[in-house]
Amino acid sequence: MPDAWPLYQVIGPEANHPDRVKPEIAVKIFNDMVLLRTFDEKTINLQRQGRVGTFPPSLGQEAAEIGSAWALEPEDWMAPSYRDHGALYVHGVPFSHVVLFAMGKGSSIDGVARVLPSSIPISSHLPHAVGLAMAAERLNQAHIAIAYFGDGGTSEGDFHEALNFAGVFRAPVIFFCQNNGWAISVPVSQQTATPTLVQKASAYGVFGARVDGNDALACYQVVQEARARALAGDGPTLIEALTYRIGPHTTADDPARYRPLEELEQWTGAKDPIVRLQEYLEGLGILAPGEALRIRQDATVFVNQAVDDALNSAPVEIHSMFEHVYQTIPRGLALQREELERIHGAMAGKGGLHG
Amino acid sequence: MPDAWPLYQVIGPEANHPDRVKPEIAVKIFNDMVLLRTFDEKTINLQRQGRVGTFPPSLGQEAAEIGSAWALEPEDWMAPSYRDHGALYVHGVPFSHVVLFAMGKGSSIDGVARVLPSSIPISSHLPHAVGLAMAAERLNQAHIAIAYFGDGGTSEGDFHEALNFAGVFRAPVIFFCQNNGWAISVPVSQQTATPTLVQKASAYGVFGARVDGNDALACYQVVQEARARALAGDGPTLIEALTYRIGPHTTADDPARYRPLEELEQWTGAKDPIVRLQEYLEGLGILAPGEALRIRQDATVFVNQAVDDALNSAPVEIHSMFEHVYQTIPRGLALQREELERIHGAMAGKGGLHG
Amino acid sequence: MAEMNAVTAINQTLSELMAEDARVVLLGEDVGKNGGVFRVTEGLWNRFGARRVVDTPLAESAIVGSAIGMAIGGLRPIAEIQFMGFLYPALNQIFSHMGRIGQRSSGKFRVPLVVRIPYGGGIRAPEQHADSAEAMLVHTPGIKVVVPSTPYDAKGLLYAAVEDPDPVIFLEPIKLYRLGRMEVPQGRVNVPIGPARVARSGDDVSVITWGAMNHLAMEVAEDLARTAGISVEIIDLRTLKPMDTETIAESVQKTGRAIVLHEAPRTAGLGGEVVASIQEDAFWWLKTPVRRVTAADVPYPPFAWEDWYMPTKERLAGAIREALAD
Amino acid sequence: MAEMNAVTAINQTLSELMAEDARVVLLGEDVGKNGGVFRVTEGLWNRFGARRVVDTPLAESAIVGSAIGMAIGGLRPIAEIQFMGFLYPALNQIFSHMGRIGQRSSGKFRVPLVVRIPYGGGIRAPEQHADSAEAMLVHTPGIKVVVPSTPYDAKGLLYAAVEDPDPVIFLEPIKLYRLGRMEVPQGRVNVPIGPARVARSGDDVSVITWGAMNHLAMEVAEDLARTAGISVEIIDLRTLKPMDTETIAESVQKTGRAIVLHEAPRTAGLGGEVVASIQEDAFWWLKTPVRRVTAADVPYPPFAWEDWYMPTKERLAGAIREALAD
Ligand SMILES: Cc1ncc(C[n+]2csc(CCOP(=O)(O)OP(=O)(O)O)c2C)c(N)n1
Ligand SMILES: Cc1ncc(C[n+]2csc(CCOP(=O)(O)OP(=O)(O)O)c2C)c(N)n1
Ligand SMILES: [Mg+2]
Ligand SMILES: [Mg+2]
Repeated sequence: MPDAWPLYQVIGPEANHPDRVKPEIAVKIFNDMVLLRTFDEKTINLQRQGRVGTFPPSLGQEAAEIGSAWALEPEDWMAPSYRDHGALYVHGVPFSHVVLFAMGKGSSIDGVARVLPSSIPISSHLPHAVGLAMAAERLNQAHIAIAYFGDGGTSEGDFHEALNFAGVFRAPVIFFCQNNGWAISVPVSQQTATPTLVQKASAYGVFGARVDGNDALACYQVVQEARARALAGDGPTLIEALTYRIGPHTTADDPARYRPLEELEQWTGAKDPIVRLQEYLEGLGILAPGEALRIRQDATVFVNQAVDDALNSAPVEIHSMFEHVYQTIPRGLALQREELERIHGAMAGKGGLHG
Repeated sequence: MPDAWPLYQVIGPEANHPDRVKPEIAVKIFNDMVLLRTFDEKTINLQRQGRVGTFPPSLGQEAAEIGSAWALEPEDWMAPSYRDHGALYVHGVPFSHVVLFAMGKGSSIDGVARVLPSSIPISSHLPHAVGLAMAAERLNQAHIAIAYFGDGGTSEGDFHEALNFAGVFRAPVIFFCQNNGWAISVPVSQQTATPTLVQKASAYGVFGARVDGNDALACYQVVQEARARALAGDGPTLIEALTYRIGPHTTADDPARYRPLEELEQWTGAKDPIVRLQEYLEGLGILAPGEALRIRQDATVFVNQAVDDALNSAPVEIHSMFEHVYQTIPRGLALQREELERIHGAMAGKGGLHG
Repeated sequence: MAEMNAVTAINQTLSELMAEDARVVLLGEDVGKNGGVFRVTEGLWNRFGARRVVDTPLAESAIVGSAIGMAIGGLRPIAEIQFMGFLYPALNQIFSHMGRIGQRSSGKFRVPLVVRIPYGGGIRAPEQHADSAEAMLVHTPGIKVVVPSTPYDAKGLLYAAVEDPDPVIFLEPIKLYRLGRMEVPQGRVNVPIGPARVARSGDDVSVITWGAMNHLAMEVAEDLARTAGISVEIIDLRTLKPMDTETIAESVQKTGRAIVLHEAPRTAGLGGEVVASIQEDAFWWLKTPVRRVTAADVPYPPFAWEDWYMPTKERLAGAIREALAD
Repeated sequence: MAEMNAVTAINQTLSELMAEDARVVLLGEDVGKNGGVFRVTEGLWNRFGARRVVDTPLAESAIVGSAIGMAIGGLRPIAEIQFMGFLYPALNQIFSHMGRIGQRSSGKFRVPLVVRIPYGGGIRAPEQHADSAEAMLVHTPGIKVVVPSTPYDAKGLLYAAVEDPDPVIFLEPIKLYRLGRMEVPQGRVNVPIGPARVARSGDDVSVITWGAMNHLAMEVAEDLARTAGISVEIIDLRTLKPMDTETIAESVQKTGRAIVLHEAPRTAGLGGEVVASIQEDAFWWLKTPVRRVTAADVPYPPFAWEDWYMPTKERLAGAIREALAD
């Protein structure tokens, strides 16, 4: 029943929802999408130079990442996966932290943002979002939780258990699924036998929405609406954002092995989310001529700075490997730390093994 | 959308499917339902007398158990849960084995039937059924696999993963869910936010059917149709059989703690599956007057014999605890066996600890 | 002070904790209206309502996973897994998240979550209702694991677990639920996470154990004292992680002989860890090899076999006599 | 005979096994068209088609669970779990079913299933891609666990695993995938499940290890032989379950000194089991306590720390010198 799940669109000739995004927000969304693209390209290069480890870019998914996250309030909880540094950035995590993470130097979260450490095991963070939402609701806090994940993530048991819990407890949670067409080498058509992912919502009695994931304003609005529903006590929403992963799965991946070039070509150019938003905002006069170019230039400066911050960060030290495992380090663990410092301390003093 | 999932019925004023069950099969189904009821009542008594351990009766679910299993062919694979001794019996496992199982003396499967050991962790056997079906299909064998589970089982991740796999691989498998209203003390209304369980089929692109689980002939036919679809290459079916657990969850459970008596009363009497089938078959003249009584009397004799076979079985011995863990016992394990036999052998010789 | 069994002690503790702190919530299968399949949460649903004593759908990964979220979000969740054999679907949450979020968030988030799990065998339960899977939990960095073997310790350790800023797995030996009553005071009881308990002092041999096996050890020790004049010291670990290796070492340095007793299968069970710790801390005092008395390396069998599968008095007494023969 | 690394050896073996026996099927995430994220299944999808080299949805429990069904149903499935850290969602299948069906069906059903799992650290992988969770697998009755540390053993053990009537977990040390080439013959190679390999003979001290740590041990042994005249014997266990305690005992009875080396966290790691087995079989020969050189008891850290987390040459050499000082 494809008609039961129309594609929510704001930008483009087939738009079926009015644009309700304030112009200044729209420009900020555009700005952050450019930042994200710039950051991804920069970081891919860093990886090629061997300065950071494996990195999963979100090339092509900027609208879904940035548009969705702009609809959140600072108190909202975010449970991201490894590819969501765009959403992280909007929600308060500086790009430098993402670089640190790619350098193997620690967590991608910072000291203020309500962002869980990016989840590596697929969909295992969805139950966390449900619990965060249930806690907020029980503590009478007017905020929600949102989980980010991909098309492949819908196959895991945790997806199912989390959505079912959310439905039963009417938790104020949003499940934001970016259907980017692929789970590494597996196309979504082999991931599930259903024509859409959003229709899975009806297995849980939760609200479902399918959005054009390359339409940043639609992503913004659809999350905003889901958020309002959640806060009104009307329960969770599963959002399927239809987008496309233009780049490799990670810098360690070679999509040429499995993906037809024609498919890729369909999603670049006019369908590129940044191109689409730029043309739209310029058409409305919200972006003046030349402004986009300036935004791009500023983005490069900004991203370079963030990257430099990370690259220039102090080397890690032995003791911090032990530091936060428990609030108070148990005796046996402290002995292990001392032993390591005794044996490897000299090296650590010289700047660590990975200076 | 309740209309999308009408209740398949053969028996009763609202029947929406013609009766296509051969009279002699219908009588056998009735016979086995009576056997199952008799067996459950007998075994509950055995448990009260301390002669067997915890036992999960299927009182009230006889139509779903027996009707469904009669639609199978001997080569079909069955992956049952703990409450499915009715289906097991029909598929070739003698009741004496079920008693042995309740006595803690071993597996409930026998030497010929294509029945997996009853699964204890909820829904964990659903993937097995998928794999059995995929194997049959790959080996060009014209049989299917069926998994039995309950309403509570639909909440587990394995339910989801199995149905999604089955959908993707169009595996010839049937998921037979007995919605008996309760998962121990949790009513199905708290198990999931959907009005039906069958609608979850649409999350997997698999066929869904909702059947009156107290209508044995409907259960028979709906499984027969699902089986034909599976063998025709049209993929899996999720069947929700709407029934009711009249008894306790197990002999260790006290439903009075959580279940309104009125609800129970609604499902006994005229709605009792055995009463319904008996009236129906008598109405059609398929069961002659007095035949049902004779069937009941024979059932008691038969069940008593099966129970006696089990109660009179030889005591277990130490070595059989080690016997089938591996096809060939590894050296270290053989040493453990020898040590136990050395220390406890005398007792074992006298008939074991549980003579 | 009232005499009570472990079920009552845990129930009372939960009730006190919930009354004191509105952030404490219980969740799990059948913990609410039904009061838990072992009646451990009896009466709490009535007293505190369905929003604080939450009957969940049948999904262990979501139980633990959502409880992790709740803990980070400001609640003090106490999740129940109905039997240890049904923890397995939740292990991804435990291994991938529960003990890692502290480290992975650079200490920004802690997970003050307690997971209660009835465990262990010897009660003629149906198959797969009697597993002892503590070893893998103890192997998991970032979490703590406790197992009381008396009603008093159950109360004290549960207080400590709920107050702990880090995730604690609270194992409840099913066999001890209603076996033995003792005086347990009202209100907070102090049994810190960490220290082992010398359950019985002795000079000839140390038996290191936990959970239900503690009672087996006590019986054997009494027998051997009476019949053979053997003096057995029993260390009830109580906390399995972090393990009190100091108390173990002290005891073995005194007795020179040690036996580890547990009801999980032998190979790669927690017994090996105890042996290794004795090796490291008391090697020079050892007069005889450390022995292990454990379950067999087979799946927990149907219950007709369970008295052979589980350690028996005969086997423990035999191991003690052998140790003393060296 | 061609020289090859472990990836090629495993790939070649899979190819041969599939060509020989039509019942052999592969399944897992990205094993098909993509040839696996480590290229271990490269070319097999092209050669044997999508019905025998099956790209599955992203669901580990269903991968292992359906493979159990396939094995019972007459196929010879080889399932791949992409990284050991992603085995956890499938542990319920492994603990509850894989090793129990033989016993639970009174031997009627066996589960000839191989689960291949790349594992271990030291390769600057993203978080949670470097776990070593072998201990809990070894603790599980009814299964076997092997871990080759050479391309030759990889081939031989994979043949043995696929031919075994019982379920085998086949661990592939990621770090060794492309580290070192050796001659591996075409066709069947005989490395039975069970016997350990004396990777290096020596007289002064025994190092018992497996997987990638074997190479660390070899380097340290060469260093110490050259620089200090210390003669180290190295036992590469190869099969972790059932463990070849006889070879371990023989070695330790000869050297009187033993060190267990593994890359999993120390507490309740498999090292304890090895220590306990030495305790039981070679106590009277021990001149010094058995030592463990392992990872720290913290979650596998982000890779900037991994060289400290993992055992280092310095730590192993230090432990050997300490042992010899006694
Ligand atoms: C439980 C688990 N299994 C396997 C993996 C390995 N893996 C990492 S990403 C990925 C594909 C994910 O695809 P999708 O959910 O569509 O997200 P995307 O990468 O496209 O953003 C896989 C299989 C993992 N991280 N976790
Ligand atoms: C994984 C797992 N969790 C918990 C249990 C304990 N348990 C046994 S039966 C049951 C309820 C099952 O309800 P349902 O699926 O509706 O089947 P029914 O018992 O009604 O036939 C529970 C929670 C279990 N066996 N397995
Ligand atoms: Mg994707
Ligand atoms: Mg039910």
